[in-house]
Amino acid sequence: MATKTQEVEQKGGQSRHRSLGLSDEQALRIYEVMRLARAIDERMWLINRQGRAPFVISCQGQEGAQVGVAAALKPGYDWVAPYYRDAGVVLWFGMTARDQMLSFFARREDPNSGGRQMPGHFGSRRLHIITTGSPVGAQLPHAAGIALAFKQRKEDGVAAVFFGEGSSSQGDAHEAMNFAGIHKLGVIFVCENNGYAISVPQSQQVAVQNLADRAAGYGFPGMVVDGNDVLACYEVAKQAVERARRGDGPMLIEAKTYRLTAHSSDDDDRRYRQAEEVALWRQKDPIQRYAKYLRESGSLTDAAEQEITERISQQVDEATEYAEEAPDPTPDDLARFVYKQEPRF
Amino acid sequence: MATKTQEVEQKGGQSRHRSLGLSDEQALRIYEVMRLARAIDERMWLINRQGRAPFVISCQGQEGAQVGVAAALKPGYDWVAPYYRDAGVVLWFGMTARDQMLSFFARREDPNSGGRQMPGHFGSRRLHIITTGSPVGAQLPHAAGIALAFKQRKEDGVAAVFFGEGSSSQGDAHEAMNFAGIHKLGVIFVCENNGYAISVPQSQQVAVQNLADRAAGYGFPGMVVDGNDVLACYEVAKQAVERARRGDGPMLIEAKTYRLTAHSSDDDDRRYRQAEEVALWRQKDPIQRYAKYLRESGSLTDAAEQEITERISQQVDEATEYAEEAPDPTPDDLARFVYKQEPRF
Amino acid sequence: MATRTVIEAIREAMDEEMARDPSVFLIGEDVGQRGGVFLASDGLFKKYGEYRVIDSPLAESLIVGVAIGAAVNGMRPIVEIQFADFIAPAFNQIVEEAARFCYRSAGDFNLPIVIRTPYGGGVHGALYHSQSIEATYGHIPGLKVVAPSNPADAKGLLKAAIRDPDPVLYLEHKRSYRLIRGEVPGNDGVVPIGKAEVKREGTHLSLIAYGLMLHYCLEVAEKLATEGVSAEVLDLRTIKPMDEAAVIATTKKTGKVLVVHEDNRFAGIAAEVMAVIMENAFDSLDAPVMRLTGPDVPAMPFNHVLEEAFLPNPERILAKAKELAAY
Amino acid sequence: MATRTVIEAIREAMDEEMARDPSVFLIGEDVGQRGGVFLASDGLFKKYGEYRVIDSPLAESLIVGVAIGAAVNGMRPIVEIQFADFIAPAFNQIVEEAARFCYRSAGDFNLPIVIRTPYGGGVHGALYHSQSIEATYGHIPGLKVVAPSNPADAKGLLKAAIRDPDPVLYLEHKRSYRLIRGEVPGNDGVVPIGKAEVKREGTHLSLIAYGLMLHYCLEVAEKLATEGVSAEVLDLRTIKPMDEAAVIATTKKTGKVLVVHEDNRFAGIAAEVMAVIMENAFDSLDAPVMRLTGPDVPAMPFNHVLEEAFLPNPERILAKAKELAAY
Ligand SMILES: Cc1ncc(C[n+]2csc(CCOP(=O)(O)OP(=O)(O)O)c2C)c(N)n1
Ligand SMILES: Cc1ncc(C[n+]2csc(CCOP(=O)(O)OP(=O)(O)O)c2C)c(N)n1
Ligand SMILES: [Mg+2]
Ligand SMILES: [Mg+2]
Repeated sequence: MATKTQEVEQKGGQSRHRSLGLSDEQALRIYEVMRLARAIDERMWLINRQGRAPFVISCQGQEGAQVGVAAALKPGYDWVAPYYRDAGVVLWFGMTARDQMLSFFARREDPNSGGRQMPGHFGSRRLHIITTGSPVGAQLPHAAGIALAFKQRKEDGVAAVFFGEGSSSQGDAHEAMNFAGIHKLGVIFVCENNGYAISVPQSQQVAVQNLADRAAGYGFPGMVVDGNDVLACYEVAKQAVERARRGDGPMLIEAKTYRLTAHSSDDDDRRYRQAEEVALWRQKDPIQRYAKYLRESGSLTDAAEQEITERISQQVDEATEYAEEAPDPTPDDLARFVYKQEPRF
Repeated sequence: MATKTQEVEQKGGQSRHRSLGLSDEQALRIYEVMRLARAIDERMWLINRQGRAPFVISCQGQEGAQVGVAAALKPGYDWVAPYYRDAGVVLWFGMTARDQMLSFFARREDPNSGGRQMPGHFGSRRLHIITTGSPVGAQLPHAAGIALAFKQRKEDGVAAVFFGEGSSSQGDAHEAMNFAGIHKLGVIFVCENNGYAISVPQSQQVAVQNLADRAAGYGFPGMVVDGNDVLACYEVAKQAVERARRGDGPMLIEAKTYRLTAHSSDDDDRRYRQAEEVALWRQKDPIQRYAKYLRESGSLTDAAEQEITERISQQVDEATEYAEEAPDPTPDDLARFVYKQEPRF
Repeated sequence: MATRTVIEAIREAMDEEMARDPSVFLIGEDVGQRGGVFLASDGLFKKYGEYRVIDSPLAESLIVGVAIGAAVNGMRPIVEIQFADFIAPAFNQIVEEAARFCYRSAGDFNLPIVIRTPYGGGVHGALYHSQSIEATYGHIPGLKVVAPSNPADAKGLLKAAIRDPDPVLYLEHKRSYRLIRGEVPGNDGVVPIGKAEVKREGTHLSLIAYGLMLHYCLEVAEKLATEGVSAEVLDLRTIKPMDEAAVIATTKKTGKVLVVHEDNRFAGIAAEVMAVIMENAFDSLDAPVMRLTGPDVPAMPFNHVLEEAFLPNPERILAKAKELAAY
Repeated sequence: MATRTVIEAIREAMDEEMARDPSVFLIGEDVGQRGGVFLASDGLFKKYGEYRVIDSPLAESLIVGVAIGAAVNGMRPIVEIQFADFIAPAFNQIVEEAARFCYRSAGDFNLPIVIRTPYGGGVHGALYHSQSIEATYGHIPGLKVVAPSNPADAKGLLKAAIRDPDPVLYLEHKRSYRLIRGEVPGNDGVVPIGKAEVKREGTHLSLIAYGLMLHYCLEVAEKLATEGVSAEVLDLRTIKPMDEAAVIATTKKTGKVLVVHEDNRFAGIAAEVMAVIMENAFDSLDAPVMRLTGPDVPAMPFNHVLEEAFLPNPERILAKAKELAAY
C-alpha cells in the first residue's frame, strides 16, 4: 500500500476541526489536555532540578501525536498500550494530574504502580491502559493480544499501541505487526518518530526514510503524518479506527515529531544534538501551533485561554501538593502482589 | 524498491547457463550436487524407515534454490549460514556424503557436531559454514555479524543466510535485515518459501503474497524467484553477490519452492496437506526440470548421466557403510568442549 | 476412574476447561489443524474452531505477548511452546512482562495464562529437543512452575493452572507422554499448585524428584526395599512456589535426602532444596543432602551413548542412594 | 599504581585492549557518540572510529547475534547491554546460541565475546534498572560469568574476559561505578577468570559475596572485629565457573558461612554455594550455612522505602552474621 503524507493543513482551512467532525468544545478539550500534559511535565523538571524527586521522562514536543491519536479512540472501551512519553494519551484516557504526580513522587497511592515503577510507566485496568514496563517494544504484541480478544468475542474494540522509532527495531514490533496483519486485528500502531533513540539518530536506527513503508510487508496500510499537527494526527487516526472497527485490520501511523527535552533527567542531549536543531523544532511546537490555529479559527478566545491556564495551574499545584505530602509505601508492601493469589498449601 | 519475478526461462533459451557465464562443466557440477543431496536424503529415509537411525530432515524439493544460490558464492572465502534443509548448500561448500552420514548416525567423527546434534545441523569452520542450532531465525543476525566483520576489515566477502518462510516471522529476522540495511552489509538473505512451517500454511504465517516485499522496509531490494528453477536462482544470487561485493548492501531473495517430504521423519504431513498438492509439486521437481533442460541444451548426455548416477550411488554407499561402522562417542566425550578453554584455577 | 496416558490427561483437561469456560483458548505453533506436534490438542481445532485453537506464526515472543494482551482483555490463554528449548525467544515476554505484571501494577493487573511446554530428554531429541528449564524459570519471582509426573497430577494441575489468576509454566516431560499411564478421576478435581506429595512412604532416606525422575526414584525405592532400605519418595509436583513444609517434613523424618533432576546442576532446583533443608532442618540431618543431576554441559547430545551419559538413570540413582544410606 | 573508579578501570581496560588488538571492537546502544549511558566508552568513538565503536539499533538480540557472527569471522566483540534488565530479549542468542556454539560443534567453533552490562540496585533504578541476573546466566553451561567488586579486579577481569576464547558475561555493579575507588596496576596484568579472593582474613566465620555486597561485608567484618568476632570475607569475583576450592577452604577454616547477594533467593547463587558446602565440607560445619539475599519479589521497587526493604544492607548483614556467630 502506498504511503501518503497527510497535508490536512491545506484542507479545511480555518475550520479544519469542524470538517473533521470535532465540535469547538472537543477541539478545546484536545488543546487543554495537550497543555496539561506539558504543564505537568514542566513541573516535574522543576521539582527534579530542585532535588525533590529523582527522575523525569518527558512528553514535551510529542503531545500533538499523542492527544491527536487518543482523541480518535473511545476511552474505557478501546484499550491503549502507551510508552513512557505518552502522558498525553493517558490523560485523554482519564488519568489525572494527581495520578501522575503520585507516580512521580512514588507514593503508595500511585495508581500506576504503587510507587514501584519510575514515572512514565502507566497502567490502569479501569481506564483500559495496559501496564507499561521499561523494556521497549514489548507492548506491541500485547496490543495485538488485546485486539485478538476483541475479535474472539466479536466486539469492535480497538487497541492503539504507541512506540518510538528506536523501539521499532525490536523483534517484537515485527512479530506483532505480522500477526495483526494475518488476522486483520483492530490494532493501530503509532510510531512517534522523534528522530532519536536516546543518542542514536534515525540514520543509525533504520535504513529508510519512512517507517510507515514497513506496513506493506505486513499487508496493511502505513501513513506518515506530521506529528506536530494534532488535527492531522486526529484525522489519520480516525481513519485507522474506522477501518479497525469495520474489521479491515490494522494501520501503521508514523507521526514525525521531536522531543524537546533530553531523553530523561539522566541524559545530557548536548552530547549528540545541536542546539540549533532543538531550537528549530521549538518553533514547531505542536501546542503553539495548535493554539495559533484555534485562535485564528476563532475557537480560542483570550478569556478561554486564561481559564484553561488557570485550571491547569490549579490542577498541577494541587496535584503536586497532594502527592508530595502523600505517604510512602511501607516496608510491608514489598512482598505484596508478587501473585494475585498466593498459592494455598 | 520494486519486486520482480525472475523469468529467466524465457531469456537465453537453450543455452541459459552459458548466457549466465556458466561453463558446461559448471552446469553439470550444479546438477551433480543437486542429485547428490537428493540421493543422500533418500538413503536416509530408507535407513530411518528400517529403524537403523532415529531422525531425518529433508532437502527434497529445495535443491534448486540451495545449489543455485550457493553456486554464486566463493566457498572458503564467503560464509554461509544454512538451515536444516540446506544439504545442497553445504555439499556445494565442501561437505561430503560421508560427513552427512556421520551426522546421520551421530558418530564421534561427525564433523558437524561430533554426534551431538540431530542431522541437518551443519557447521564447519574450515568450510566457512557457521554452526547451526535448532532455534530458527537465530542465524540471520549471525550472517549480519559475519558481514560486519568483512566490512570492518575492508574485505569484500559475502555472507549468505538461508531460512524458511516460517522463520521469517521471528524477531531476529527483522532485526538482522534492519541492521544489514543500515550498514549496507554484504548479506544475501535467502528465504526458501516452501509454503508451510511444519503444518502452518503461508496464509497463517504472513499477510502478504511475497515475503520479498519486506525488503523495501529495510532499504534494499527484494526479489522473488522460482526456487525450482536452479538457473534462475543462480542468476538472481549472482546479482545479489555482485551488489554485495561492491559494497551496495544486502538483497532479500525469496525462492518459491516446496518440500516434497513430510517436515521430518517425526511428521505426518497428511494431517495438513492434500496428496494432490504434493503430486502437483512432484511434477515441478527442480532436479527433473534441470535435467530436462540440460538434456535439451545438449549438455547432459546419457553417458554423462550414467556416470553421475554411478558416482553418486558409490559415494552414498561408501559413506553409509563407513558411517554406520564408525564408532560412537564415548561417555568421556560428554564433558568435552563445554568451553574452548577450561578456566585455570 | 479411567486410565489415561499423560498426554491424554492433558488433552482431556484442556477440553474440559474449554467446554466449561468460553474465555479459555489455546495458541501455539501447529496446535490447530495438526493438533500439536505431540498431538496434545488433537481434535480441539475441529471442536472449538480457529479462534479457540490458534495456529500462530513461528514466533514465541509473539505468542506469549499476544497471550498477555488477550488475558488483559478478559481471556484465559493456554500457550503451547512446541519444545521447552524454544521458549528462549519468549524470555523477555515471560520474565520481564508476564511475571512482573501483577507486581508492577501493584495488583491492578493479573494474568491468568498457562504456558505448556514439553521438556526433558531420553527420546533422542538432542541438544534442542531435550532441555529442562525449571531452574531458569523457577528463579523468577511472579511465575508459578509445575511439573506433574503422572496422568492424575497432569490433569489436576493443568486444571488448577488454567483457573489460576497468575501465569503458570506447566512443564510436560515428553518421555512420560505415552510411557506413563494411570488412573484419572473423572470429576472436576484440581490438584492444588504448591503442594508436593509423598508418593511412597519410607523411613531410612528420602528421594526428592519430579517428572520422569520421580518414576526412576520409585523404581529405586522398590529395589532398596529388597535390600532392607526403606526409602520415602517425595514428588515436588510444583517447582515454584516450592512446598518447603513437605521437604522439611521428609527430611526430619528420615534425616537423609537425595535430590534428583535432569536439569543442569549449578544453581539448579536441587541446590534450592539443599538450601531449604540447610536453613530449616540442619539439625535433623544424619548425612549431607546429596544431589544427582544432569551435568553442567550445555544440553543432552543426540548420540545415545552421550544421552545416556547425561541422564540420571535408576542404576546411578540406586548407587547414590546406597552411598547415602551407608553414610 | 594509579587510583581509579570502577568505571574508569573498565574504560581503561577496553581502551588498552582495543589499542593492543585491532580485532577488538565495541557494540551497543548509545556507546558511540554518547559514550554509553554511564560513559563507560567515553572518548573511544572518537579514538577508534565508527566501526570499532558501533552504535547499534535498539535490539539486544541483534547485538548479541551480530557479535556471534563477527566473532566467527575473526573479531573479538565486546557487547554493551545498556542495563542487565534489558538483556532478556537476547536470552535466546546468549543461551541457545553463544553458550552452545563450542559444545554443539564439538569444539570446532568458539566465541571470544564479552557481554558487559550494568546490574544491581541502590540507585533508584526501579524494577527495570536494578536487576541482578547472575543466577539466571550462571545456571547456563557454556557461559562464564564474572562480577568484580573493585577497580583492580574490574580491569584485570575485563582484560581476561576480552582475551578469553569463550563467551563471558561481565557484570558491572552500577552503584559501584563511581562509588568504589582503588588502585589499579598500570601493567598489562589480568585477573584470572575462575578465581575467588579472600579480601579479609578471619577465623570465626566467613562472609561470601561479590559486587556491591562485598563492600558491605567488609564493613560488617570491620564492625564484627570491634566486637571480638573475626570474619573472613571471600570475594567470589567469578560466579561461574565458581571457585569451589576457595569456598570449601574458607568453610573448613571457620566452620560458619553466611552468603550474601542482592539477586532473588530461590535457586540463586547462595543456594549453589550452600550446595557446594553441603557436598564438600558438611563435616566442617559448626552451624548451618546461612544466606541473606534479595527477596523473591519480581524486582527492586522505585520508592526508596521499598528499595531499602529489598536490598541487603550492612545492618541486616551484621545482624545475620551475629546470629551465625552465636549459633
Ligand atoms: C529492551 C530495551 N532496551 C534498552 C532500553 C533503554 N532505553 C530506554 S528508552 C531508549 C530509547 C528509545 O528510543 P525510541 O524508541 O525512539 O523512543 P524515544 O525515547 O525516542 O521516544 C532506550 C535505548 C529499554 N528501555 N528497553
Ligand atoms: C525458535 C523455534 N521455534 C520452533 C521450532 C520448531 N520448528 C522446527 S522447524 C519449524 C518450522 C519451520 O518452518 P520454515 O521456517 O518455513 O522452514 P521449513 O521447515 O518449511 O523449511 C518449527 C516450528 C524451532 N526449531 N525453533
Ligand atoms: Mg525516538
Ligand atoms: Mg517453510
